[in-house]
Amino acid sequence: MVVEMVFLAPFLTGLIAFFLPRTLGRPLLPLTGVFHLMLSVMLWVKRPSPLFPGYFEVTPEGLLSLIVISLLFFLVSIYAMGYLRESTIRSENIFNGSMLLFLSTMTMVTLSDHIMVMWIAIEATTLSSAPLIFTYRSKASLEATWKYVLVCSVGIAMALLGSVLITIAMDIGKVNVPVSFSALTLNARQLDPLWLKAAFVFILVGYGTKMGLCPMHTWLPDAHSEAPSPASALLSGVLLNCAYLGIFKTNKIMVAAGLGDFSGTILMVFGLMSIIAAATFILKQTEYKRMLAYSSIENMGIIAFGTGIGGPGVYGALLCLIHHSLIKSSLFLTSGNILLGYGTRLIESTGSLARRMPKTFVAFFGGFAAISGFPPFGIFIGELFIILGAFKSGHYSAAGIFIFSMCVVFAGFAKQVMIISFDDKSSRDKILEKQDMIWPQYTLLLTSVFLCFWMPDTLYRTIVEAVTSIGGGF
Amino acid sequence: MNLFYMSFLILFSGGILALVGQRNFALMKMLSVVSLATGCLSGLIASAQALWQEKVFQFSFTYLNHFELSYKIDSLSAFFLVVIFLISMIAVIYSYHYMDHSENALATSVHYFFFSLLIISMALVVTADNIITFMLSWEIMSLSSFFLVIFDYGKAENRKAGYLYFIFSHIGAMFIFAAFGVVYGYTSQFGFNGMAGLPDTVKMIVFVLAFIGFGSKAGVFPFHVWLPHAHPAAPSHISAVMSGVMIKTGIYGILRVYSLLDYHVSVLGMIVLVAGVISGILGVVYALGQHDLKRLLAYSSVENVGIILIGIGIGMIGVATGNPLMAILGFSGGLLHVLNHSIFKSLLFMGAGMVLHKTGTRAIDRLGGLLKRMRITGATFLIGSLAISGLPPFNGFVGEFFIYLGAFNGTLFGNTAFVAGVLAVVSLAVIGGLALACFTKVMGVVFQGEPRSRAAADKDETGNTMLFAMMILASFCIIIGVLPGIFIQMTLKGLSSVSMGYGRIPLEPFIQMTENITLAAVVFLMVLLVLLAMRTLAYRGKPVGRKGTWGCGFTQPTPKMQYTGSSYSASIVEFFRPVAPFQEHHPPVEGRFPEKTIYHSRIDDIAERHMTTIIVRPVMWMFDRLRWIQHGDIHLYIGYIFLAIVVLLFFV
Amino acid sequence: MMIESILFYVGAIIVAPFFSAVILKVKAFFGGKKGPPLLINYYTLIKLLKKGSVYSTSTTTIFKLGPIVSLCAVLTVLMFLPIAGVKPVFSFKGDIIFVLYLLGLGRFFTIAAAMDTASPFEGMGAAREANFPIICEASFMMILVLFYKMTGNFNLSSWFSDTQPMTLWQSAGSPLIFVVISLFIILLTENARVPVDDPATHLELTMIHEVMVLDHSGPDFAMIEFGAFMKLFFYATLIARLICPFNTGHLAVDVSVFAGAILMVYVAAGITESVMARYRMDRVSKFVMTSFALAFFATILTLEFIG
Amino acid sequence: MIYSVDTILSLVLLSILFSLGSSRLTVLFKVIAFQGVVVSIVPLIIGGREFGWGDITFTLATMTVRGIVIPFCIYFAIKKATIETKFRPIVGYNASMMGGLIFIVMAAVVGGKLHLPAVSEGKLLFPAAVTLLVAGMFLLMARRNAIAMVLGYIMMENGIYLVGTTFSVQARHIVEFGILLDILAGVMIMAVILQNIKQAFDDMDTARLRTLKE
Repeated sequence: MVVEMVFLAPFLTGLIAFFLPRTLGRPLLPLTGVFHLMLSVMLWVKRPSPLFPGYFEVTPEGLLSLIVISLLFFLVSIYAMGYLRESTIRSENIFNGSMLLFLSTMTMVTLSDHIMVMWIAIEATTLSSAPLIFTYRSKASLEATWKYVLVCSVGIAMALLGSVLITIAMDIGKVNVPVSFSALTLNARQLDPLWLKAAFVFILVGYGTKMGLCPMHTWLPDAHSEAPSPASALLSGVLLNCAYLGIFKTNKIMVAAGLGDFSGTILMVFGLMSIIAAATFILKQTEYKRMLAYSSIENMGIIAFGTGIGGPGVYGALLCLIHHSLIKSSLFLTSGNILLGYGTRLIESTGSLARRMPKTFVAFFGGFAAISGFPPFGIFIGELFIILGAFKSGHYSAAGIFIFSMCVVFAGFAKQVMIISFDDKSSRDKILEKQDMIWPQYTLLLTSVFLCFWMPDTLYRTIVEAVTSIGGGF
Repeated sequence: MNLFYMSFLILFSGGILALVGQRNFALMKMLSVVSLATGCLSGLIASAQALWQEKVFQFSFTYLNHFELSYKIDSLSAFFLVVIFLISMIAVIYSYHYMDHSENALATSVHYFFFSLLIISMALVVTADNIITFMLSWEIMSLSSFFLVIFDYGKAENRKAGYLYFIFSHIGAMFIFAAFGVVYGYTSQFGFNGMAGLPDTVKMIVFVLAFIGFGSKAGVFPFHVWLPHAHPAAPSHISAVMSGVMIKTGIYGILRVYSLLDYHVSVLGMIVLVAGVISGILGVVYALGQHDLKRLLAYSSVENVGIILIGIGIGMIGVATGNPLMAILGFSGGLLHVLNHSIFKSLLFMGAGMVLHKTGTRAIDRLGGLLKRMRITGATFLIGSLAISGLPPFNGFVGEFFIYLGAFNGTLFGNTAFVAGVLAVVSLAVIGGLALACFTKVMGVVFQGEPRSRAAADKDETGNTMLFAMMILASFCIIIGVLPGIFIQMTLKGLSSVSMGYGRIPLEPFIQMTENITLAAVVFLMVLLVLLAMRTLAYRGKPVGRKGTWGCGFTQPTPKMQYTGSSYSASIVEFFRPVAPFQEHHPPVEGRFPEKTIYHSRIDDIAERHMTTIIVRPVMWMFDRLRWIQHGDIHLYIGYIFLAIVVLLFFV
Repeated sequence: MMIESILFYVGAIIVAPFFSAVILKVKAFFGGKKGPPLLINYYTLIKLLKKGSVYSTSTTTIFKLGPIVSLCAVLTVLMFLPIAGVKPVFSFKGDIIFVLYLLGLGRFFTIAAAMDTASPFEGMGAAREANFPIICEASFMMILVLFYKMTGNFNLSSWFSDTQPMTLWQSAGSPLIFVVISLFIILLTENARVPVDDPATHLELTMIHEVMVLDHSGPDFAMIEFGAFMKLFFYATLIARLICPFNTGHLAVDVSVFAGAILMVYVAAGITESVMARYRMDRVSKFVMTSFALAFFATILTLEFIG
Repeated sequence: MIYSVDTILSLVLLSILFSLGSSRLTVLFKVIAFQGVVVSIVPLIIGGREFGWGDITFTLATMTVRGIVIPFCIYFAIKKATIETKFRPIVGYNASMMGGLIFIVMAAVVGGKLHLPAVSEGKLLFPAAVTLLVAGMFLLMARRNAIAMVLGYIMMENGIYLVGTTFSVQARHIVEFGILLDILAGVMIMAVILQNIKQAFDDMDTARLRTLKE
C-alpha cells in the first residue's frame, strides 16, 4: 500500500478512458470509484507513509477531504451512469476520462505536502475539469470554460507566486528544510514574517480564486451552472474543498508563525464578502443551478469565516466543509434531475416539483433545508459553532454581518425553492424518476444526517487533529 | 422517567408508522393517531407527575463525541410539558376525523410524521439544558412546523404564509443564536449555568437578543407578522397546536432566559411589559378587523401573548422592585394564561376547523346561523369565546385576575412599579373590552343570525372525535374557571424553578384567592340556576310563539340585511385608525338604476406594512447596488484578482 | 351582620325599579308634564311577567339565555355591593374586578342575544354596545387604582362601607370630585342614558340598548328591564356613597341619608337627560374618553398629595 | 556575468514596452518567445552556480517549452488571418506604453529598497520579473483580443518563473518540471478553447463572451 497509489490509479484509468467507447467507459467510473473508495478507506485506517516524503504526506485535513472526495465520486459516478443514459453528450470518452483525471488530481491535492506539488495538483484540477464544463459544447459553456480556465489560471498563478515568496521567506530566515507544509509549520517561527505575510496574501488570493471567495469568485457561477450536473456536483462539492485545503495549510504555517491574527482577519473579511456577494445574487436569481453555485460561494465564505475566527469556529468550518460537500453535491445531482425532467434551467419555468417529482422533491428540499443550516443536517452544527466562535472571539460586528447576510441568503434561497417546489404551474403530470438517479442523493443527505448525530471516533479525532493544528478548539 | 422515554418513543414511532403505512389510509390514520395520542398521554402523565412532585430530572447523552445533549426537566419545563402534551393529545384526537381526505393519503401521512416531530421537538425545546441541545430542538421545531404550514401548498396564500413563517423563524433563530453566542463568548461553556455570572450589560444584551428571537416565535408585535399568515394556512388542529402551544415555547424561552440570567432590573420588565401591552392591544384591534375566521383567531393569539407578557413583565418588575407579591401574582397569572390560552385557543381553532370543514369557507361574512345545526360546535365555541374574553366563570378570567391583582399591587409602590401597574391595568381593561367586542362579533356573525351564503346553510356537524376534543377543552375552560386552585398550584410549582430569589413560595395566600374565585363563581352559578327555575315557572302555561324577526316595519327582510362582521367592527376599528389603517373600496353608486356594487374593506397591519418599507426595500436596494460586480466581463474579473492583491499588500 | 347584608341586598333589588322611575318623573317635570306614576316600573314588570313570548325563527337558545345571564350577572354583582354603608353579602380581595367582568359577561350575552335575531338594527345596537364600554372599563380601572393606592385595600366593601368614603375624601381631597364626575359619565354610558343613548327615541337607528332588546318579549323582557334597573342602581350607589360619605352609625339615619343621596344621583341623571341631547355616535367615544381623562387626572393629582 | 544578465534583462524590459505598445499580435508572439528563452537562461547564468548536466538539460527543456512550444502552440491553433484582426483595446497603446515605463521605474525603486537574497547579482532582476508579471496582468485586463489575453497569461507566468528561479535557492528540478508541464497543459487547453471560440463566434473579440452575467 503506497500513498501515491490512490491518485495514480484513477490517473491510469482516466488515461485509458479517453480511448474507450462509451459502453466500456461508462462503467469504468463507478468501478474506479469503488476502487478509490477502498484505497481511501485503507489509507485512513493504515495511514501508511508515502513513497516520496516531503512531497506527499497523509495529513488529517487531507484525509478528511480525501474520504469525502472518494465517497462523493463513487456516488456521483453511479448517478452519472444514469445521467449519461438520459442526456446526450457527444464525446463521452472525454467526459469519462476527464472525470477520472479530475478525481486523480483532486486526490493528489489532498495528499500533497510540498508547496509546489500542491500548486501543481491544484492547477491540474483546473485543467482536468475544464473539459467537463465544456461537455455540452454550447456557446454558453464555451464562455464558462474560457472564464474558468483563464480566471482560475491567473488566480492560481498568484498562488504560485505566493509559494515562491514562501521560499524567499525561507531564504531570508535561513531555514533549510524541505519546502513542505509540514516542515514549514514546524519551523514557522524562523520564517521571515514580512515575506510570509506577502506569501499568504498571494496564496489566499490565488487559491481563493479557485475556492470561490469574493471578489475572485466570478467564474464560479458560470462554470458550475454550465457543467453537466455530475460534474457540477464534483466541482462544487469537492473541488472547492481542495482549494480550501491549500489555504488551510498555508494558514497553518501562519498560525504556527504567530501571524494567525493577520491571516484570520483576512479570511474573515473574504468570508463575509463572499456571503454578501452570494446574498446579492441569490436574492433575484433566475436559474436554479446558478443559485446553487452562489450558495457554494456562500458556504465557502462561511468556511473561510469560520477558519478566520479560530477557536470553535475552525471546528465549525471543518464540519461545514464536510457537510457542504455532501449536501451541495446532492443538490447539484438533484438539479440534474430537475433539468432532465423540466428541460429548463430557469426557475420560473419549473414549479410543482413536490407534485410532479416527489422523490426528487424530497432530495431537493432536504438539501435546501440542510444547506440553510437546519437540523438534522450537519451544517447546522457547523454554523452554530461558527457563530458561537465569532462571539467568543469578540468579533461582534462581524458576527452581526455574518448573521444578517446569512438571513438574506436564506430569504432569497427559500423564495426560489418555494417557487420550484410548490408553485402551481399549468401541468401537474408526474415526471418519471429513475431510482438510480435518486438514491445517490438520499445517501449523501442521510450521511449528513448521520454525521450530525454520531461520528465515528476516528473521524472525530481526525477533525480535532486538523482543528488543533491551526489553533482551533474549544 | 422511563415514561418520558417511552412517550418520545411512541410519538416517534407514530410518525414513522404514518410514513410507512401510507398505502392503507384508514389503517395508517388509526395507527398514527392512536400512537401519537398514547405518546402524548404518557408524556402528560409523566410531566404532571414531575410537576407535582417538583422533582428535577436530568439526563444527557454524548453527542458528536465531545459534546453533550443534556436535558433537564425542572418544574418550569414540566409545566410547559403538561401544556404541550395536553393540547397535542387533544389535537391528535381531533385530527382523526378532520383528516378524512383519503385521496390525499400521502400528504396526510407526511403531515402525521411532521406532527409527531413537532410534538417531540416542542417537548425537547422546553427540556433542553444546553445551547446545542436547545438550538437543535428549536430548529427541528421550526422546520417541522413549516411543513405543517404548507400542508395545503396548492394555494398561493399558503405558500406565502409558509415562506413568511420560514423566514421569520430563521431570523428569530438567528437572534437566539446570537444571544447564546454572546453567552458562550463569556462563559466558554455550552451549558446554561454560567449565565448568571455574566456582567450586567452583557446580560442586558443577551436578554434583548433573546427576547427578539423568542418574541418572533411567540408572535410579539412587531415580530408577529408571520403569525396571522401561517396559522390559518395550517390544518385546523395544527393551527390549534401552533397557536395554543408552539408559540408558547417562545414564552418559555423568555422565561427561561430571564431565570438563567438572574438579572433583576426593572428595565427588562418594562421592555417585556410594553411589548406585551402593544401586542395585546394591537393584536386584538387587528383581530377585530379581520374577515377571515382563522386569521382573526391568529391575531387574537398575538393579543393573548401580549396578556401573558404583561403578566410576566409585571412579575419581572415586581422582582426588580423588591415586591414579591406583585412578582408572584404577575408570573403566576402569566403562566396560568399560558395554560388557559392554549386551551381556549385550540378549542376555538378546532371550532373554526369544524366550520371550515363543513362549509368550506373561512370568510366570516359568508357564514351565519351555524349554531342551529352545529349545536356542540356552537356551544363549545361560545364557551371558548367567553373564556378568551376573560369573563367569569371561565378560565380566561382567572389568569387575568391574577395579573390584575399583581398590577394593582404594583401601583402601591414607587415610580416604576406604579407606572407599570397602571399601564398593565389600563391596557388589560382595554384589551378585555376589545376582546369581548371581537368575540361577540365572531359568535354573532358566524354562529348566530341567518346564513349569509349558501355555503353556510344547512350544515351539520359530524366527526365524533372532533366533537369529543372540543367538549374536553370546553370542560377544561369551565373547570379551571370554577376551580382554579389546583391549576394555580401548578403555576406556582412551575414558578419555583424560576430564579427570583424568594426560595419557597407559600401556597396559602394564593390558594385563598382562588377559593374566592370559586366562591364567586359558585354563587353566580347558583343564582343562574335559581333564575332558570324561575324562568321555567314564569313561562308555565304561557303562549310561546315563533315568528320572523321584527324588521322595524320593513316587511321583506333577507339574510343579506344582517349586520356583517365588517360593519360590526367598523366603529371600533375606526377609533384605532392611526395604528390600524382602515381601507375601503367601493365603486360609487351612480345613476337612476344603479348597477350592482361591491364593498371591500380591510385593515392593514402596520408592522407588515412597514416591514416592507423599512426593512425589505432598503435591504433589496442595498443588494441591488452590488449586482454590477457580476457583469460578465472577464477583463475586470481578472482586475478583481489584481485589485485584491494590491489592496491586501497594503496591509502586509 | 350577614342577615343585615342579605336584607339590604333584597331591599336593593326591590327598590331599584322605583328609583328608575324617578328619572322618568324628572324628565316629565322638565317637559312640563305630569309623568308616569313612580311605581310605573313595577306595573310594567308585572304586566310583562303575565304575558307569553314570541320568538324569532332566527333565534337559538342563546336568545333565551341572554336575559337570564345578564340578570344573573347583575344580581350577583349586587351581592358584592355595600348598600348604605352596610357590609355586602360577599367580599374578597379583588372582588371589584370580578364584578366588572361579571357585568362584562352580562353584556356579552345581551349582545349575543341581539345578534341572534339576525336583525340589522339589533346588530347595529350590539356593535355600539360593544364599542363604548371599552373605555369605560379603562377609566373605571383608573379610579380603582386611585382607591387602591389611597386605602391599600382592594374590595368594594373597604371603600364604600361604613365611614370608608369619608376616608377617601380625607386622603384624596378635591380630586375626588373628578372621580365622581367620571363615575357619573360611566353610569350614563353603561346604562345607556342620554347623552350616550336615548332610551325613549322613536328611531331604532339611533338607539343602542333599547334596539338590542327589540325582539324580547314577556318575562324575558321583564328580566332585561329588571336587570337594567339594578345595574343603574349599582352605579348610582357607588356615586351616592361618594357624594354623601357620612355614616352616623345609626342604621335608620344612614339609610335615609343614603336614600337621599341616591335620589340625588337619579335626579341628576334625569336632569342630564332633560337638558342634553343625545350625542352623535362618533362623538360618544370622546365623551367617554373624558371620563378616562378625569379619572387619570384625579389619580395623578391625588398621588401628588399622598406622594 | 552580471553585466550580461542585466543586458539581457534590459532587453526584456524593452520587449515588454514593445509588446504593450504594439497593436500587432505577431509582434506579441515574438516577444513572448523571446522572453521565454531569456527567463529560461537567466537562472543558469546568474549566481555563478556550478551546474551539471541536469541543470543544462532542464534549462534546454524549459527553453524549448517556454520559447518555442508554448507560443507556437497557440500560433498554430489559430489561423493567421484571424490573428491579425484588430480590436480597439480597452486601454490605448500609447497609454499602455507610458504606464509600462512608469511601472518599470517604480519597480526599480521598490526593488532597490527590498533586500532580496539573490538580487545583488542582477540589479534588473526584480524590476524585470515584476514588470513581466504586471504587464502580463495588464494585457489580460486591457486587451479585448482573446489571443492577446492568453499571451498576457504566458507573460505573467514567465515573470513568476523568473522570480521563482532566481530569488529562491530551493528549486528542485522535478518540481519545476511539474510546474512547467502544468503551464504547458494549461496553454494547450487555452489553445483548444481559442480554437473553439473562433469556430463558434468567428472572431476573437471577448466582448462576445459576456453573456453569462447577472
